[in-house]
Amino acid sequence: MTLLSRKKGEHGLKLSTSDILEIVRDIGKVIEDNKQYLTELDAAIGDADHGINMARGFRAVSQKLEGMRSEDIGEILKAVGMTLVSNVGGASGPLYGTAFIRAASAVQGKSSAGLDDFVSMLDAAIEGIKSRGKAELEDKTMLDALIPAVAALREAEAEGMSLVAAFARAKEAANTGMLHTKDIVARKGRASYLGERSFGHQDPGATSSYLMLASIHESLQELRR
Amino acid sequence: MTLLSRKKGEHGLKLSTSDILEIVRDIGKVIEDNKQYLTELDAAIGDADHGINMARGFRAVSQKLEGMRSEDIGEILKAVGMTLVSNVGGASGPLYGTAFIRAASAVQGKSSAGLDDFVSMLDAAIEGIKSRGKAELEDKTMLDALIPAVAALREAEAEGMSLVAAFARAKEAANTGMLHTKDIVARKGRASYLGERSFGHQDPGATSSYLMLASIHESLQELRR
Amino acid sequence: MKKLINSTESVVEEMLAGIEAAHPEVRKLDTANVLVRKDSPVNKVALISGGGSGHEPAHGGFVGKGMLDAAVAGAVFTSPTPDQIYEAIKAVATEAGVLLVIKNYTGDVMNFEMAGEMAAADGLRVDQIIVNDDVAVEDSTYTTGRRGVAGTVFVHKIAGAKAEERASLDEVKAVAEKVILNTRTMGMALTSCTVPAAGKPTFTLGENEMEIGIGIHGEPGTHREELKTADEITEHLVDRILADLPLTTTDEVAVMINGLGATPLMELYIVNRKVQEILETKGISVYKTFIGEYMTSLEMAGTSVSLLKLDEELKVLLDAPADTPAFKVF
Amino acid sequence: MKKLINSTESVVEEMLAGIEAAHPEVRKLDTANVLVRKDSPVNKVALISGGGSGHEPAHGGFVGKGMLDAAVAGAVFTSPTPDQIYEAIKAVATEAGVLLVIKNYTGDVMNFEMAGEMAAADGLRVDQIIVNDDVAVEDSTYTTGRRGVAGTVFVHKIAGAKAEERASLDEVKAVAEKVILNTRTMGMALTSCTVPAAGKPTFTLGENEMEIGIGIHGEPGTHREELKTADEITEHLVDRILADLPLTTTDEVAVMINGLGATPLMELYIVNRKVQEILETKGISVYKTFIGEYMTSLEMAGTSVSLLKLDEELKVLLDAPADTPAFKVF
Ligand SMILES: Nc1ncnc2c1ncn2[C@@H]1O[C@H](COP(=O)(O)OP(=O)(O)O)[C@@H](O)[C@H]1O
Ligand SMILES: Nc1ncnc2c1ncn2[C@@H]1O[C@H](COP(=O)(O)OP(=O)(O)O)[C@@H](O)[C@H]1O
Ligand SMILES: [Mg+2]
Ligand SMILES: [Mg+2]
Ligand SMILES: [Mg+2]
Ligand SMILES: [Mg+2]
Repeated sequence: MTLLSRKKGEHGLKLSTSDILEIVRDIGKVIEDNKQYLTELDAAIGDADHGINMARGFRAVSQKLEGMRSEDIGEILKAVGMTLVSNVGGASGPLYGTAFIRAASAVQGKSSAGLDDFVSMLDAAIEGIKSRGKAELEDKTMLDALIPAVAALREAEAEGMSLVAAFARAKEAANTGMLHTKDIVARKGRASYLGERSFGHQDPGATSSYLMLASIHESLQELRR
Repeated sequence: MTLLSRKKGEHGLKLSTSDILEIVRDIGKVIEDNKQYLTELDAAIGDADHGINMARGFRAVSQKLEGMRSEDIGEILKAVGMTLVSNVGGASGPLYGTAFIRAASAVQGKSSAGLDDFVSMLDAAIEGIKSRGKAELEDKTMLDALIPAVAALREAEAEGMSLVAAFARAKEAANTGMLHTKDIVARKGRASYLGERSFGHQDPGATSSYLMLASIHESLQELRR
Repeated sequence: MKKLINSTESVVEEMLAGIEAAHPEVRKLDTANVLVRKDSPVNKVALISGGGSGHEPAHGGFVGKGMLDAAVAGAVFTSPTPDQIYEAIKAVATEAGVLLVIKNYTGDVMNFEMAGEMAAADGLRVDQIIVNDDVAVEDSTYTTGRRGVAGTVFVHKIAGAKAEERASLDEVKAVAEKVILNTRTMGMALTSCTVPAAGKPTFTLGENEMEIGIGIHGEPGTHREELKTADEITEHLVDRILADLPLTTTDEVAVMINGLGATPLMELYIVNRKVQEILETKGISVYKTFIGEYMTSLEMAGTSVSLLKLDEELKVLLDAPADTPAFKVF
Repeated sequence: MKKLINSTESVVEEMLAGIEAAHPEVRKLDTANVLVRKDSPVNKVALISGGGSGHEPAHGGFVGKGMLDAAVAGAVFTSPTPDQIYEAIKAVATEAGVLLVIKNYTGDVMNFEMAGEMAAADGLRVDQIIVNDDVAVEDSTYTTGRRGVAGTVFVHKIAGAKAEERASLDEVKAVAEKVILNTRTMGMALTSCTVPAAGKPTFTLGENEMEIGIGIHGEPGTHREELKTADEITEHLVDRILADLPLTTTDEVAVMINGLGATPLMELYIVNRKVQEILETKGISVYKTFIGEYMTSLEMAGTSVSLLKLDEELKVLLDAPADTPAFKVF
């Protein structure tokens, strides 16, 4: 685990570029560990490749990051996004890729990031996903995990919570949103072809989004130690 | 059951054309009942169609016989053979077809047949099979049931046995020959492609030959009643 | 999982190497998983299609004279990435322009669009059309709409012939749109496919079950039901198509009976027999019939039926020469 | 058993009706399960092949210009009967004569020979050749010898081209014999096929087993072994072929990678990649490669590799035009 930069005390905690690198690498591990699980969720209402796609993408990301020497978090996230775009494919590739690229612009030139930055990054990511994929909340996509998560993050920020605590809330909200995808019918993506038959199944993309947020929370806990 | 013609007393028993028709029809039933069994034997060392082929052939035979009015056993058997040739296909079609056609020439013009005629018919049938298929005893074919059977029949004739008793012997000999096909390696027909791997399996054609002889024996017993 | 492969990771690359070795008329780009036509004329609209792999011969098998200039191969069932598609565009783009033929899947649409934007930024003239022939899916502007399936091959053939005539990009696009407007497909499956990297069948059907309205990725269809006879199944497929593409006795159609991967040709012909009988009963003329594997779903057993309503222009273009590994007309 | 059929009894007749409806260039005889070429020239040697059904596109798919004049379809995996073959001969026989192309199976040989005798009795000029390309089976005069499998399609193509040139019956037969002498095939299976009327798979293989040296009727091969990689399997198949057909660096071959029914084209291409690599390593040139389903075994998963050693005459004939439902060269 890398050093944690405590620039403004625990609650105004800021992460360094190396923390961000650590977080992204941890996401890659979580995705790899859940490759089979995500693929099985996709088999039920899609084409059985979501875990495979994401794992391929994050394997490329971690190769890419190995060679990267940068103090610019924006630059790092942009590299992550571009790598996802050109290695994942399918629907999730352009969407997660765009998400990271947009998140990057929110922290362009910065070498540290606090909770406020995370809110901006996630906001930008969600806007990117929406404009690429034309989906909304309740369409049974990754947005159903991400939108509640950033709302929770913003709330936590307003309440002056710490980054870790805020991500604990975001993770919870993402989890609820992810589980809620079982209760709705898909209107976007491959599952939408199923119509009513998509009901009762958890969306794989919402699940990978939840897993990423949960991984960030976990990494933050590690970093705090 | 049709009437039994007792021209020369029990042991010189002669069968009428209608007896022959009955015998052929009974063979058809036995083949139909054993369709699955013969096909399974063929699945093990061939192409899983022997029972299907034979059943198709004998269904055509019984249709053919329905419309036939003849007192000539030769004519009847020739019709059976021709029908088999043009409905069975595969290896067994030309072989059994030729067998019946050749058997027919042995009783050409006759309206009754005794044990001596059966010996001639079977002799002719075997010659026909041999000349069509170029196989010999111990090649793991139908001949391994038929050749011992006709030998037994001839022996029984020499001993002055009745037709029924003679066919009881022929059936036994065919059964032994059929079982013996398990202990040899195929040199002719589709099973020969297997080489050593055909060992241990009972030949489907030897089995259908045995079933026909057993059926004749059964019919003769019925006819005697 | 029983497959003739070396590793689940290498299937696409090794397949492309095998295609390149088999068909001298196509070449694989060094820089990407893209098959291009070797002798693409420089003054004609370039046609590019592609998508996830696992649908062979689609789309690489349709690269050649009279059809596609390039086909981009993604991972199995996964749309190719924008950079791969961008390489394809750069490799075959002409002054006359490029038309991207995209099957209607969120992933394909997004990745192809991103590549189109990249190429447009380079000053290349790129347009696109989206194929959505699958009547199993309800058409709605609130959802992703219909999937693109086997009918896509009609688009390749006819737009390809139009481009070969040196028609303009707009003309090629217009005829492609006409094909899309007049093509409908409906499919069914007897068994699932297995995505190599997933290692097990995407779904399982009982010994007496079939999946109706299946797509080409092992995604569930409209419903499951008890296995019926070929005639009953065919009737259902054709009914679904005709409910959406009403045809009258003056109409002429092209028929495609597409095998999904493991269906013996024997069964496809049995299906065709019934399709022709139904159409004949309704007085609809069949101009041409295509039977075989055009757009598969790995080793799935099942079939799709496509009908394309023809006019004089489409007939001429359908009959125009094509010389590709998987589709030859002369 | 999951099949798109109406009844196990009607598969062949319904398939033939479906073929006739799909391909205007072939016609089914009213009197028999025979597909004939519609425009057979009257002054050329007529080529007839056939055998049990279940091997589609063989043989009906090869009826047409440059290949067969007639194909006789028996019951599934069952040689057609002499009267059916006789009808085929009568339908296409010419003054130039008839050549029967028979795969080496006891049943096929006997039924075709009987038909040939019937036709000869009518005064028709009929000759025959027997194809036995399968190296899985040991060649021996004491047994039935080798089976005829996918390599038969090379005989159809090349003898068909020779006949199209108006060569004499002896010349057509001679070139067919040359092809047979120079063709070898070796196959393997991952799964069994199911004969419709039998209702269940002919054999069963474990999840990790394959059958090496399989024929095209679900008959057992040379042995069973643990599933290996595509490259290892291909190496074994090619080795077996080359052990029987020694080739040197000056030799040129045609390659056929034949799918047995349920094998995705993707996998056939992966096999092809390795075949080409092996041949290249040995310095053997590949003149032309054919990939796809040519001689199937119902829904069996598996493949066969065929090599045909070429000379100048064979190359020209292989390249000659052919226009049949399943084989087109132009
Ligand atoms: N239009 C969209 N907007 C947002 N997310 C989407 C959209 N379409 C699909 N997704 C997400 O993508 C996931 C599927 O990703 P993946 O399986 O990798 O791609 P594909 O569907 O092309 O196979 C879905 O579970 C869903 O969450
Ligand atoms: N040359 C031959 N001589 C005698 N009997 C033969 C010969 N070849 C095959 N047979 C018999 O035919 C049987 C197979 O018949 P069948 O399955 O109907 O035909 P096919 O082998 O063409 O599928 C074998 O079991 C064998 O007894
Ligand atoms: Mg997916
Ligand atoms: Mg058999
Ligand atoms: Mg996908
Ligand atoms: Mg057979």
